[in-house]
Amino acid sequence: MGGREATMVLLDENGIRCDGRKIDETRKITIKAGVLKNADGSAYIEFGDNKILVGIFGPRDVHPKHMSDTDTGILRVRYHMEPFSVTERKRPAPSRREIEISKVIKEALEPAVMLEKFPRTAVDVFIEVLQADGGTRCAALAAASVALADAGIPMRDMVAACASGKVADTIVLDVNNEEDQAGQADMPVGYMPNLEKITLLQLDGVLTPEEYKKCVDVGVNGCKLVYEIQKKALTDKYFGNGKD
Amino acid sequence: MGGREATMVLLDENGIRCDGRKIDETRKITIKAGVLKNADGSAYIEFGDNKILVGIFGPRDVHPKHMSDTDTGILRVRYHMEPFSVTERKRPAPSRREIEISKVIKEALEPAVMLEKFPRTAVDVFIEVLQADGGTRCAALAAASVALADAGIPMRDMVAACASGKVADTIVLDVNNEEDQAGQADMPVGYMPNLEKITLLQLDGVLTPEEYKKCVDVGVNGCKLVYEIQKKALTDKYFGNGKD
Amino acid sequence: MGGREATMVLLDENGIRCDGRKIDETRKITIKAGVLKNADGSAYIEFGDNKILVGIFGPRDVHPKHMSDTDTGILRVRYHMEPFSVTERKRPAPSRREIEISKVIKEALEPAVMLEKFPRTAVDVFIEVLQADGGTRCAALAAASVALADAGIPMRDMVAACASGKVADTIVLDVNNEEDQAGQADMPVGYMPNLEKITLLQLDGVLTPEEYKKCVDVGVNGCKLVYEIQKKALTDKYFGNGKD
Amino acid sequence: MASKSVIDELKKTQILELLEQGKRVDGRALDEPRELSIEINAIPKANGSAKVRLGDTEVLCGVKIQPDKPFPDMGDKGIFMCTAELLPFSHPTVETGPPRDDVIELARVVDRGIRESNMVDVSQLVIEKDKSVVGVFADIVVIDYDGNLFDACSYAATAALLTSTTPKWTMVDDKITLVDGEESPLPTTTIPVSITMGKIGNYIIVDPNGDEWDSMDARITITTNSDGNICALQKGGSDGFTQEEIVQCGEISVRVGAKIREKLKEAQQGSQ
Amino acid sequence: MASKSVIDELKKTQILELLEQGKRVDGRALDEPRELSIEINAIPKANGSAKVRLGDTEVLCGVKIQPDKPFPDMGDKGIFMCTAELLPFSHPTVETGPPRDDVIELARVVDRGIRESNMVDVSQLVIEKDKSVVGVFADIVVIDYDGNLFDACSYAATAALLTSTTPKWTMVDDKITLVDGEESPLPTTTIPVSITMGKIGNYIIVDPNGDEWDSMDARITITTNSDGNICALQKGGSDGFTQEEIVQCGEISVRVGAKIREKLKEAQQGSQ
Amino acid sequence: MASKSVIDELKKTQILELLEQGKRVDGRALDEPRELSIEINAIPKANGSAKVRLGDTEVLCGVKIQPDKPFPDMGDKGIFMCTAELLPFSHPTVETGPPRDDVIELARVVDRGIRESNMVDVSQLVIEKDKSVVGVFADIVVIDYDGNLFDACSYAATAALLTSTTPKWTMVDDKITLVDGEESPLPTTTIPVSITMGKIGNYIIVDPNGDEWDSMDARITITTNSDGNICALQKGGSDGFTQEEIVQCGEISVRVGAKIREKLKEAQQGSQ
Repeated sequence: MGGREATMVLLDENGIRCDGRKIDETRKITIKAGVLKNADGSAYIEFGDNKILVGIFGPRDVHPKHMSDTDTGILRVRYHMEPFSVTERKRPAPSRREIEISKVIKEALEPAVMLEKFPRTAVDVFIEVLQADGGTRCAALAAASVALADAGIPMRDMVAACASGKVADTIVLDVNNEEDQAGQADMPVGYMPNLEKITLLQLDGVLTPEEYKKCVDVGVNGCKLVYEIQKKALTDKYFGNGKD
Repeated sequence: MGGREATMVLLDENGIRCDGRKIDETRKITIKAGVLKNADGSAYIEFGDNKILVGIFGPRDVHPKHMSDTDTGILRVRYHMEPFSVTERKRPAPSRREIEISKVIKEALEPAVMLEKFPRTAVDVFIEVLQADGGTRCAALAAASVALADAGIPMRDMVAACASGKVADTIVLDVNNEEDQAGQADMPVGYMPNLEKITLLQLDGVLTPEEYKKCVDVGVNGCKLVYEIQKKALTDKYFGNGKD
Repeated sequence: MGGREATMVLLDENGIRCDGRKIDETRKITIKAGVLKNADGSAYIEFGDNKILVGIFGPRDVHPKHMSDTDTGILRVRYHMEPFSVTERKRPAPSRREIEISKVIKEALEPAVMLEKFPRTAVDVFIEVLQADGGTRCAALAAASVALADAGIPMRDMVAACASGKVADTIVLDVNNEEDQAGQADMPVGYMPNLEKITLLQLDGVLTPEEYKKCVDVGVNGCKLVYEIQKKALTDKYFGNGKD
Repeated sequence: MASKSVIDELKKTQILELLEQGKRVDGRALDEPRELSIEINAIPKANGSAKVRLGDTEVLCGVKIQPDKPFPDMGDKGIFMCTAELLPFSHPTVETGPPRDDVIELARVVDRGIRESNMVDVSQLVIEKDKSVVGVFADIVVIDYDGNLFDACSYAATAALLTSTTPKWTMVDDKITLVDGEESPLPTTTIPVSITMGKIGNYIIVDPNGDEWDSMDARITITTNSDGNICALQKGGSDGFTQEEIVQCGEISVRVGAKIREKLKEAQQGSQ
Repeated sequence: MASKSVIDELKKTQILELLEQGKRVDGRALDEPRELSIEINAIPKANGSAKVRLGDTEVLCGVKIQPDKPFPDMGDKGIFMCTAELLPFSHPTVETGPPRDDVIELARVVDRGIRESNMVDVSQLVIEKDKSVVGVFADIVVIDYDGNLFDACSYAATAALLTSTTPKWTMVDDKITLVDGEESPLPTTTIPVSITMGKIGNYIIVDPNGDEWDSMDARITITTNSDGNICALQKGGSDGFTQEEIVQCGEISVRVGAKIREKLKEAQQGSQ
Repeated sequence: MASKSVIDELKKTQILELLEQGKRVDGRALDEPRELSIEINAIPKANGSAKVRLGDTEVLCGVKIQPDKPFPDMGDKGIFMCTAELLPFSHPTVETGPPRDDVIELARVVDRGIRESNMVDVSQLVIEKDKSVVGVFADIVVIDYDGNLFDACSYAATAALLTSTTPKWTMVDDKITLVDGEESPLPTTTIPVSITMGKIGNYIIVDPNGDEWDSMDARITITTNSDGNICALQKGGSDGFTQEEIVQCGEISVRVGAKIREKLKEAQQGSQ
């Protein structure tokens, strides 16, 4: 059904990528905080063609009780894709991929959340991918941080996120879907700019040790760009200009 | 495999239907109360070629406890078809159709049962379709009412049930399997004759507003016929003529 | 994919079987006790080409509590095959066959274990078939007995196990995989030599009443041979020669 | 959606008292649905999509159209299927895991309303008879819950289907092959509109909001087609209706449904 | 079926005391099964069916026969499968949901008793070798429980199979096609009969009823074929048998099985 | 693997105090993995197998190679899949039932490390394009747990694949047919090696054992290929790494990975 474009130029002689970006440029990113009525906190992100909604409930009681921790709060994360979010319709049951990404995002958020402030309770982070376009986990993580802040959950820092990667033998920022399919490496990075800690890091694809170092650096710099957009989303909501 | 009879006459020039019935006539219905040994109450119905067994347990304790209600009893209904009850062998796992019908029958019975008389407990209604022939939900509902009465559950009224429908541009009573497949509309009706309340109503197929009104009326009248047979089943058991 | 050898001679004119054994001879059997570090008791058996590991935990608490018995301990057995243990890769989910064998082995072990000595608790027997070669349930049962003894669970006797069967119209001991496929009957036997009780017995295939009697007798005698190897495994571990 | 609490009881008392004065909690007339807004093409990568707000209830439907195998003995018809799911952030009581019976009923009622109207012309969705057909999957997710999911989901699916485009496939060398650039609107024949009514005491109200939903004794969902005929119905809830109420509800569904249908047509035209 | 209670213990004591006097609670001889009644064709729309009462245990088996794909490497054989389920009204302790291990064992023992006897001649159930075969599905449901489901289910399945008719299918243009009006009896080769015996103390009793079932130390089910040979066996329960008891049980199963087989033959002939 | 208890806290304190003196609980250097032993062909009936001990962690991988259908749009490639399961006797806390998220992560990280290195040359595993390909299934079971399953499982799978032989199949009359006696080594292109590092306080340690695993703040698994390049990475755990630490971990994985790769080569050669 269809078939991949065989002759796509991923990077032209002027250093311009297949979607017109420069190598150190992210796709267009917009984040909006407080978009849901029933959730305790929420955020909506458009990251390129990714469209992702995050809703937060909590801190709230844990059922069954023995799943709670008397010393600390717990974070529960569900990353889930809608059936219509991908090219081939996805079956509704959670896939192993979704279960793994849920865990990776949970562990990326935990260093940022002051879980010790709400023992015996849970904070639920529900991530719904409405439309996917490569790099969903980074977009989801960035939105989840904003949603947690919107819910008033005490945090040490926000986790920003952006992928770097290798395309046409070049290290680039924010790999899109075409680049991910046809490219050489994809490295999602989650980063807390104030605490200077990488809390999410994965890699698929081959990098030399030098490229690896560069790739981490490019990713971290991308996170810093995303961080500004995250902060703006919260500012817009709480001290906002009233525009919608 | 096989194929539907293309040239079946659903209604002939004398107003006689494909199985010989008149338009306001039900199929042959027999109900017997108290047919199971271990259940607290039971009933067996033959409604045309439908053969359905219903067994009741309760009021009894609810496990886990938090599923019970301190103010009222709860009704739990399971509608289930045997693998051999339909033309193509049915897989044993409950289908979404069976789950929906279970809920619809539960809500059709609830107005009749004095649930407030047995708080914290549950009454279980187990419906097993041994042979299906169109209109199983009405037959099941009628039998379930008799089985509840047989179990001594306090009731405001019995729920009678019968479908009406549209076949060959005519509103008829008690649509059979062939009429359901080839006909124009099917409307299952559940009705409490003493309380004059419709507690089950569904419709598949297209009706004009006038036909709709007529169809409801025909269905309610059918329910009144079925009600007499339900009462007879209980009379036969409790004040019976001793014949089996 | 392949196909069965049509012309295999199961028993030659000298009474020698397809794998060189005599009719009353078992395959090579070695058992080693105490092979796992984390389990409370364990055993490894090679029974022909069967390779099976058994690990024991317990007596230990039961969750949820209502599954425990205030009067006696309970035995829980899981028989499970690895995906790579059989010719065609097995899917990981437990099959109905594995669930039945788990139950049969549990009931074969129960008469040997002094469950009344540890009320409210459970002993878990985890059986893992690493490589299967016909007769896995007997090999598993023999290994499980040794593992229970290794775990220090108080026992009345050990259960020995060996299959008998009918091959080329002859009753033979310890049916192997080829004989099971092409043979006429397979009768797994579990037996406690000291208490003289048969605790596992199954039969697939046709036997005359006389053959049946003989088959039970051959199986029981095989169990007595296996029993010696089981005892040796425990002696080797606890009073052993230090060789591995 | 929730078990009855003391607050629920108080709410119900208040709702009933207002109804006795001919009023509803949010000021609507008894037969007046909440404001409906429809955003077409919310998910551009899907073959069709619509985000619908009905008061504070918000749902999203995405339509995927792709080759599929026909059902046995249905080799001359494409496949239409509609699902519904409550996203876990749509209400604090929603649980992840297998759908409860109320969500299964929701999905089946929405599916049936569209299916029984014959809205999607599945006879036009055959690639090769008996071998390969086109499948149309309308998957609905509930984003925010404030009562009456039946209608919100139904409108979202209908709007998404009305504005869907279907690719063209043919068989080339026994292989399903996409014909590039030959998209066409999904073939539809009518616009089904469901109207859900609640019964509280002896009052029938259209489009119950969340508080009204929790206070209802019974409910009924009636779907009408573009001809003003009734094509599907589902009664629910733990009480019954009189025969007169049932007839009355039928009339309401035709009348109010016609207004909603105009909004759906507007949305369809706005998207072209 | 249940964990032991004080009442269970008292029942067991009473049963044992009676056995010591050579008696059973319901007056039967130790090797005497309960009354067996067989109603053929209880489900006329199935290809075969039988309702069986064994004392107060009641089960129903319906047989469906339909085209299916052969198992890999078994392209020259039809499919036979037997399932068993306890309907939730058959006993207060039955739970809905996935089958427990005792129900799985029940189904597999009944299936194996029939399968190992080669009762159903699957070699005659091929439509086109390697492509399409006939599947025979004997699904058993337990309606009322009073002990010994193994035999009641086995008799119901056997009776249903003995009286089943199979349609004829052929391949026309690579499509499985029903040949109208060419039904024939399901091809069978023998009549397997299972006899289940319980061990209480040192006594072996045939066909334990519900109270006896709860009091048994161990049980054994032995299936014989029409030649009087033994074709399947399953020991169960938390105690063992002596070798002599095992031999004795074999003899009982041949002798009592022959009587049951006559009843099955009667039922078969009565249905023709 | 376990929730934190008082004993866990004491253990962590002790481990940290030792690390401050440059020592580990079992005397290893910080960048020193535990002793690795590899037993090739532990399951002779499989197409390849290896039992691996890494300290007291013991795992077993069996490889099955058999015909399969290709994935859609991947008709020119064979299938490679790797699974992992914790056997219930490997640790008292392991539960039977569906795998928890940590086991799913384990299996996916091991699979990805091998897959992203392109170790198995799936382009050589085609029987007939678009119709039938060869599937390679590396199933790993954990026998005894003492920390760092990522590396133990990865080494077991790699060793089993390196020593696997694949049968040859061809299509004869549209049927997949085994060509007898034509086995060949599984085509591989590189030897991926994963190195898992834990972070405790500010210390990075290679191959954490069970006690260290329970005390870690975060972990990272980096896989390198035979060229010394990095081909897969997974960060885990409830804390973060500095950028410098990430770079340092990359260097360690290349350096220590090279040593492990030599051991895998030895095992491969020893098996020939």
